[in-house]
Amino acid sequence: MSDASNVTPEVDERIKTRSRFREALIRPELGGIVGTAVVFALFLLFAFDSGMFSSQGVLNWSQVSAQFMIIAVGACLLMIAGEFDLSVGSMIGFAGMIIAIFSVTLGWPVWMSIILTFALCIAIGALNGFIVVRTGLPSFIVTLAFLFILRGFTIYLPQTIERKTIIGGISDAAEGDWLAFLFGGTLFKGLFQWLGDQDIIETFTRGAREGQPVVDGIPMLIVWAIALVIFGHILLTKTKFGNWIFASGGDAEAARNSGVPVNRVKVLMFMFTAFCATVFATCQVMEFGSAGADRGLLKEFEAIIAVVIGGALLTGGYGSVIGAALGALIFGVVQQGLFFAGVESSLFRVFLGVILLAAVILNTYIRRMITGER
Amino acid sequence: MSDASNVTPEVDERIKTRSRFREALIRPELGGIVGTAVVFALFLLFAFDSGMFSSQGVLNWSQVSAQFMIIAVGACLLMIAGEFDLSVGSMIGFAGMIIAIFSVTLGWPVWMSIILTFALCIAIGALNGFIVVRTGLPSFIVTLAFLFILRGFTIYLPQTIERKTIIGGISDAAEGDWLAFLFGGTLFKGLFQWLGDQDIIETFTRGAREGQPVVDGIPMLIVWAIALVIFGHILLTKTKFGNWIFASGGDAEAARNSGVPVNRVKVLMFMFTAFCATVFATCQVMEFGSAGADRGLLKEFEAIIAVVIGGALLTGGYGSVIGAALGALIFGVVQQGLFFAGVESSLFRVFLGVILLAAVILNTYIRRMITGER
Amino acid sequence: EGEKYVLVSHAPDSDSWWNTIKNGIALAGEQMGVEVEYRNPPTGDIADMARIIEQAAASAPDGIITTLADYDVLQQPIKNAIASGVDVIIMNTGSAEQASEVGALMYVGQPEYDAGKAAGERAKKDGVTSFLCVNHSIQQPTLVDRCQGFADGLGVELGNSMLDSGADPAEIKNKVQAYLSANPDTDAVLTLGPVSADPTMLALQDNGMAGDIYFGTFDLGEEIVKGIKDGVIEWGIDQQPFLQAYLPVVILTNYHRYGVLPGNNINSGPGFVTADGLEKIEQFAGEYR
Amino acid sequence: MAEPIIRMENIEKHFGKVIALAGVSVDVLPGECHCLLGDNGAGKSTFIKIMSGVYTPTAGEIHFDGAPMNFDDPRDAIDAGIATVHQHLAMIPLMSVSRNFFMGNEPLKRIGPLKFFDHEKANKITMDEMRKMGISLRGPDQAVGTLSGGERQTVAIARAVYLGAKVLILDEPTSALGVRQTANVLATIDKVRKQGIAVVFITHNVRHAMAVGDRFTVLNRGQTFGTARRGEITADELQDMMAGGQELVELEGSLGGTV
Amino acid sequence: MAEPIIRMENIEKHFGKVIALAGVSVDVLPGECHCLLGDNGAGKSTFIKIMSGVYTPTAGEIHFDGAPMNFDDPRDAIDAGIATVHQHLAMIPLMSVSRNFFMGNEPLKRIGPLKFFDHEKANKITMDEMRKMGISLRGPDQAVGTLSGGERQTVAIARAVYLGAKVLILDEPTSALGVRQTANVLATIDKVRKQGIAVVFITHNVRHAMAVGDRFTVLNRGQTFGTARRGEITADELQDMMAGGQELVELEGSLGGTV
Ligand SMILES: Nc1ncnc2c1ncn2[C@@H]1O[C@H](COP(=O)(O)OP(=O)(O)OP(=O)(O)O)[C@@H](O)[C@H]1O
Ligand SMILES: Nc1ncnc2c1ncn2[C@@H]1O[C@H](COP(=O)(O)OP(=O)(O)OP(=O)(O)O)[C@@H](O)[C@H]1O
Ligand SMILES: [Mg+2]
Ligand SMILES: [Mg+2]
Repeated sequence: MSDASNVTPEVDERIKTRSRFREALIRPELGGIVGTAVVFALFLLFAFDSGMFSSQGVLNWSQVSAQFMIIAVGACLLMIAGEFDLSVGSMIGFAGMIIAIFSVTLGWPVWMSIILTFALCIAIGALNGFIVVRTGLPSFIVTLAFLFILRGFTIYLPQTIERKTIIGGISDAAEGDWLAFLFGGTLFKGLFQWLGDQDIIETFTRGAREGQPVVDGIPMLIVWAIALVIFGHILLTKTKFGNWIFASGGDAEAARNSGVPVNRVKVLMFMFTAFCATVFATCQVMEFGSAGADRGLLKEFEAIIAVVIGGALLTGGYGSVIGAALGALIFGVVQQGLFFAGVESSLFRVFLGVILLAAVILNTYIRRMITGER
Repeated sequence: MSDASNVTPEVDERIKTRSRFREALIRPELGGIVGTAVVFALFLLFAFDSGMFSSQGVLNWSQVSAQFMIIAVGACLLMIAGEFDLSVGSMIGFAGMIIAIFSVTLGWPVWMSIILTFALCIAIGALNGFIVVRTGLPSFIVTLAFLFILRGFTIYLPQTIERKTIIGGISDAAEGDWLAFLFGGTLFKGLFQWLGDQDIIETFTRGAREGQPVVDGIPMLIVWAIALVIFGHILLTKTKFGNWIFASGGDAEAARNSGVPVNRVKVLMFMFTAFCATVFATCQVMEFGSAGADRGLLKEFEAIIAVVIGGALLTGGYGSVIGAALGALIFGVVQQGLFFAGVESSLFRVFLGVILLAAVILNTYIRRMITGER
Repeated sequence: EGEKYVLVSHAPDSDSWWNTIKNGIALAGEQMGVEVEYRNPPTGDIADMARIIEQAAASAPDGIITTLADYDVLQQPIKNAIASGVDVIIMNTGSAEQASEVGALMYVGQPEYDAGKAAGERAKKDGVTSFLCVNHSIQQPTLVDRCQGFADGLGVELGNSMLDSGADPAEIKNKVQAYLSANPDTDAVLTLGPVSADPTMLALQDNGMAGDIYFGTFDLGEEIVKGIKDGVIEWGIDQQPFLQAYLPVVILTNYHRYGVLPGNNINSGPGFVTADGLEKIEQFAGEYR
Repeated sequence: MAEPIIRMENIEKHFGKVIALAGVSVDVLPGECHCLLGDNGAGKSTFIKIMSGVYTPTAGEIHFDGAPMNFDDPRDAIDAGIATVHQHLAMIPLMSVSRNFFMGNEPLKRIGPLKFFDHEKANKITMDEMRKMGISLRGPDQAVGTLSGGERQTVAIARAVYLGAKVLILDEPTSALGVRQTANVLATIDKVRKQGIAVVFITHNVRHAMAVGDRFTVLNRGQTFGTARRGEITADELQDMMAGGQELVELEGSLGGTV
Repeated sequence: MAEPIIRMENIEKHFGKVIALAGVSVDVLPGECHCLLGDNGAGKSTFIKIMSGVYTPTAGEIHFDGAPMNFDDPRDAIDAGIATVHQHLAMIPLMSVSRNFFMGNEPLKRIGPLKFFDHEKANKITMDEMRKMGISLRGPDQAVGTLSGGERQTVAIARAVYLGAKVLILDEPTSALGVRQTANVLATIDKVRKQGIAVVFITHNVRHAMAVGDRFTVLNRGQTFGTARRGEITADELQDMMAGGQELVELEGSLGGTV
């Protein structure tokens, strides 16, 4: 190949130079990073003394963001694999209700209820995926059907079995259960008590809990969120399977021809999304002690929004888990921050829409740069 | 080209025969036609004596179906043009609220309020479309943003202006208004009175309206639905613009290269969808006399479901207005029919999901036949 | 024997409070030997509810029991139903005047605005001057009425005191916390049902205000009853949904069988449930209470 | 010599950081087949997309029929009489052949004050034209997606020819075609040219170019090596120019000079 | 003569109502370049897709290395040592070149009990292999979407070659390529063949086939006209067979026999 050397120098003659700096900028997370910076800057400016950045305030928006993160990780990987799942919200309601029915109505041990619920929900996720890959239908439609079906059962089941649509009393049942702690517990209580004693973090000044630290530990919810983000990020960028996820979403046919087991990848991602939704539901049920038929409404959109703000491409094949996590963080901070800043609460939706729009336009611009302005 | 004749006979040697009957079957509406037949058969069987097929019962599901049809026509044309609009539901709430604010709060004449609302909503539709065609973002995201923005304003505006989320008293304001009649009136009152007098249709047996027919005419809602379906069908199948709609949705790039003004087509379809949503809202407001912030929730999905049941392809370029109208009819009949049949109302969603899934699988099968099993 | 009654509500089907209503009509149906059905618009869209009333009328039941969540929207369908020979009782939302205006037999329920106002007046007596109203379904006019009534009862502007919290418990909890830490001088919290009350209670427990801040709520539920017992919640306004569902069925049945009808409307609420005498309530909260 | 129907002067086109065309001048005469040759990425497709109004040039002038022209939209070019068959087909698989055939140029019939798409006429013409090209359809409403690649290519060419253009641009029409289909396309070019229509024909295949070309322009890395008339240049010279002016001695040697 | 590495016997494939292959037998020897020729829609792509496990045949048998084989999935074929470059590229535009290069065959490195994608190794190999093919990338993480068609084609071929197949299948690799790129691909085929790898090469261009082919199989309408060895057949005969056995006298005449 002696002409190889001839080609090399000429290739660049037709390419205008592009600065190193600009090169460094173009990564899928960029939109998320910029967004996060802007959002924090704004709230530091306008809501600094509202308590938003006290230890309690931080915990507050961290928890909301962590919730979004848990479902965003699943939605992100699924979206990169070229599909999406509108049944996430209904799945959250359904999973919570099933745990409640198993543990309260049927009186099974909580750990068993949780494990069975995970098995059931992941199986439903697999069914979703199976229908999508076998019929070739768009996942929008298939999962829309499951949005209705699961929500229907979430209302119907407790109504027929228990004559109510909120089942409470799970806290009592979960008392001392090892698996329940994994979802509803709080870590590092000692450390936080010590921090409170040392006046490093605030303590209650009145009421029953006077002297205790305002923030008494890290809720497992946040631990799950961080663990899932790390897991998702490593899976996506550092493993063979991650490459398959990109490939399946980028061009399923091409991936299949190159030996990527596309159907398996997609079904697994649907299962993972269901897993994330179930984690969300279990944390919620364990924290609040009750399951309601209205849980999880609109969560599917919120997950998709977080993922898209985080730079993923709705059509698949492109995105990043870190980006999605930042999207979730932005989402959570904005939502809570508006309350801290005292903005009329019904305007929250308007802000959400505007931020979404701004974020995707920014992301598109970045992506065009990466793929060469096509 | 003397070899033309040589080619002709041979082409078919590799094609297995396909019956005339099967040929006749493969049209986009087929799923809708089969579905409608099945649905009516089932309800005639199981709910015949429930009053579902009395004049009042027929009017009931006709009105519900007509509502779905109005938004389905818009969603159908837009979907065929390759986009979709998740802000339809919020647009319905928004449009109604704006009419109420103009006519009740500001006291403007109703006809003026209606016209201005139409102008405003169509402009928002155009903005939606403009953002989509200019940024190349998926319409899912752009219209999702507007779903939140419009719903936010629908709650915020009356809340700040009138301190409630529902504005009534429009009926009084609309009394005698010519344009209000076009949306909230009833046609053929004389005919129906005569039919009632002849005992062909039921009449009220007591109260202030004793002797009057239970169904006193055709509501303008139904007239609008039929008119829009006919308009949409002719536009799509019989005009040059219809060909452009198909082309824009089938492959925007190819269409553009062939001289189809794709951007214009798409923006116009967004405007038409907004128009349909506003018709829906105006009919509703004029019939019921009040606008509420909860109006139109989830209607975007219902429109999309009707269109998809009616055989359109979610990815654009394929579908039929008649199919969408049949989808809306199925939807309306099933929804109301389940009530007539006395099915537990929380199971409605389960049915809806199952029907949706069954319908799309049937439609996919049909479409594969049309496009040669690819 | 075997009369058929339909109850139409305005609640989205995930609203858990309406459960008691379902149980109420079911029990009454069983006891009276009549057929009862519960129907509601899936998303809580009141325009859809109008269609359901029309549908119910078309299916020719003996009576319809319905709420008057939006008078403008619902009056015509109700009038038509009555004209076609169906007897109607208004329950829950609406008022006695509106009920007689549409031609209903009677009204059983608790006028929302008045209930809110009564609560506000009570809170004012207890020294409350500012409050937070946690609205978990801001689209529903009846919920706004409660907040508005409370504000008027207190004699303050509603303004930003009404929080559009959404129905997700974690969001409600965190939004309440955010609001309270941004507005630390808030005296009282008002929640509008179990959906918002349960997470709000947790929020207060978490930020140490439980038992310290004045906390009232509408409607009962398991957790609410527990909260009243624990002293976290001052009072719950019990409008006794069971009666709103049970009584109309019984009244209609007896009316149709024997032609008897009470001469007056029935106010099922507002009754303030406090820490005294909670036993029965505890047992049946969420089911019949 | 006739006046050129299109004269493109010093056309430049930049895509973001990529300079696709760096000043190319070409003119096209009526009734000639003008071959555009060049390496991958030389800018051929970009050049003809400017001609057909898909892109606006970054710099440069276009003269059409003597007058300066500025196509903002493919529609403008089509209206002016420039029909293009793009490299990546301009066919819509889910639409019927006849709808595709008339896409953007629908025949109309009046009914009262309104104008409707004249399906009958469209169907008839489509069937006729396709038959002339040697393709027999199951029916005019057969979806394009059911045709083979070669058949689709033929529909696209038949459409461009039928729509009565003054200039017909074909971007690598033969690259995916079999021998017989290629012969068919070349014969069509020949026929069209004889009707006085100017044809711009892009190909990588020197033999195809030599078979029908009257003039040959070679592009290289966004610039032109100039235009040669038929007979002024041999196939081998053309081959060398297309490869970027380097002599492929080494490769040719090992492969027996048959590329 | 060596044992065939692949023997396909009486392969049939039906798609719904279309009979794409009606019983085709072909064998491929190690170290040979076996050219598969034929008209559009003759069934070439379908045939090699069966070879590479994309489709399962409706009827017929496949023997690989002497043993009967049944590929259910492209993975099986790849694992057995069959690398394929499909007609419609198997590249994913949004992914980087190096991710594409190793798609489905990712190099792994162990960290503790876990295995991770070895990006460093992947990047290094990709850069090296691409350099060998005469393409210099901006970096291994450049997205494939930013490459020209010819460059992408080259990546696909380099990948197939690198992955150390026993059989390399190329479906019309040269159709969209310029002269120089074509020469490059043909030279690569030549080189690969000499390493003892069997190459199946599909093309419409007789000259390309004659340049590297050892044996030639012509498909026509889902059937085979048989296989000829190099030297047993002339380019013209091949040309006629590819056109479906009809002599294109008429066309040839008007175009000067240059197709
Ligand atoms: N929309 C675009 N954005 C960015 N770069 C582009 C775009 N279109 C073309 N290019 C670049 O411009 C150059 C010329 O492309 P063009 O398609 O005109 O080449 P070509 O001569 O038609 O090649 P081929 O023979 O492969 O079709 C290439 O480097 C290509 O990558
Ligand atoms: N998935 C499919 N479904 C239906 N028909 C198909 C499918 N794939 C191929 N065909 C048909 O099978 C026949 C053979 O197609 P194939 O792609 O194998 O031809 P080819 O020889 O590769 O042609 P070309 O030279 O144009 O690439 C064609 O008639 C084609 O339309
Ligand atoms: Mg090109
Ligand atoms: Mg092929």
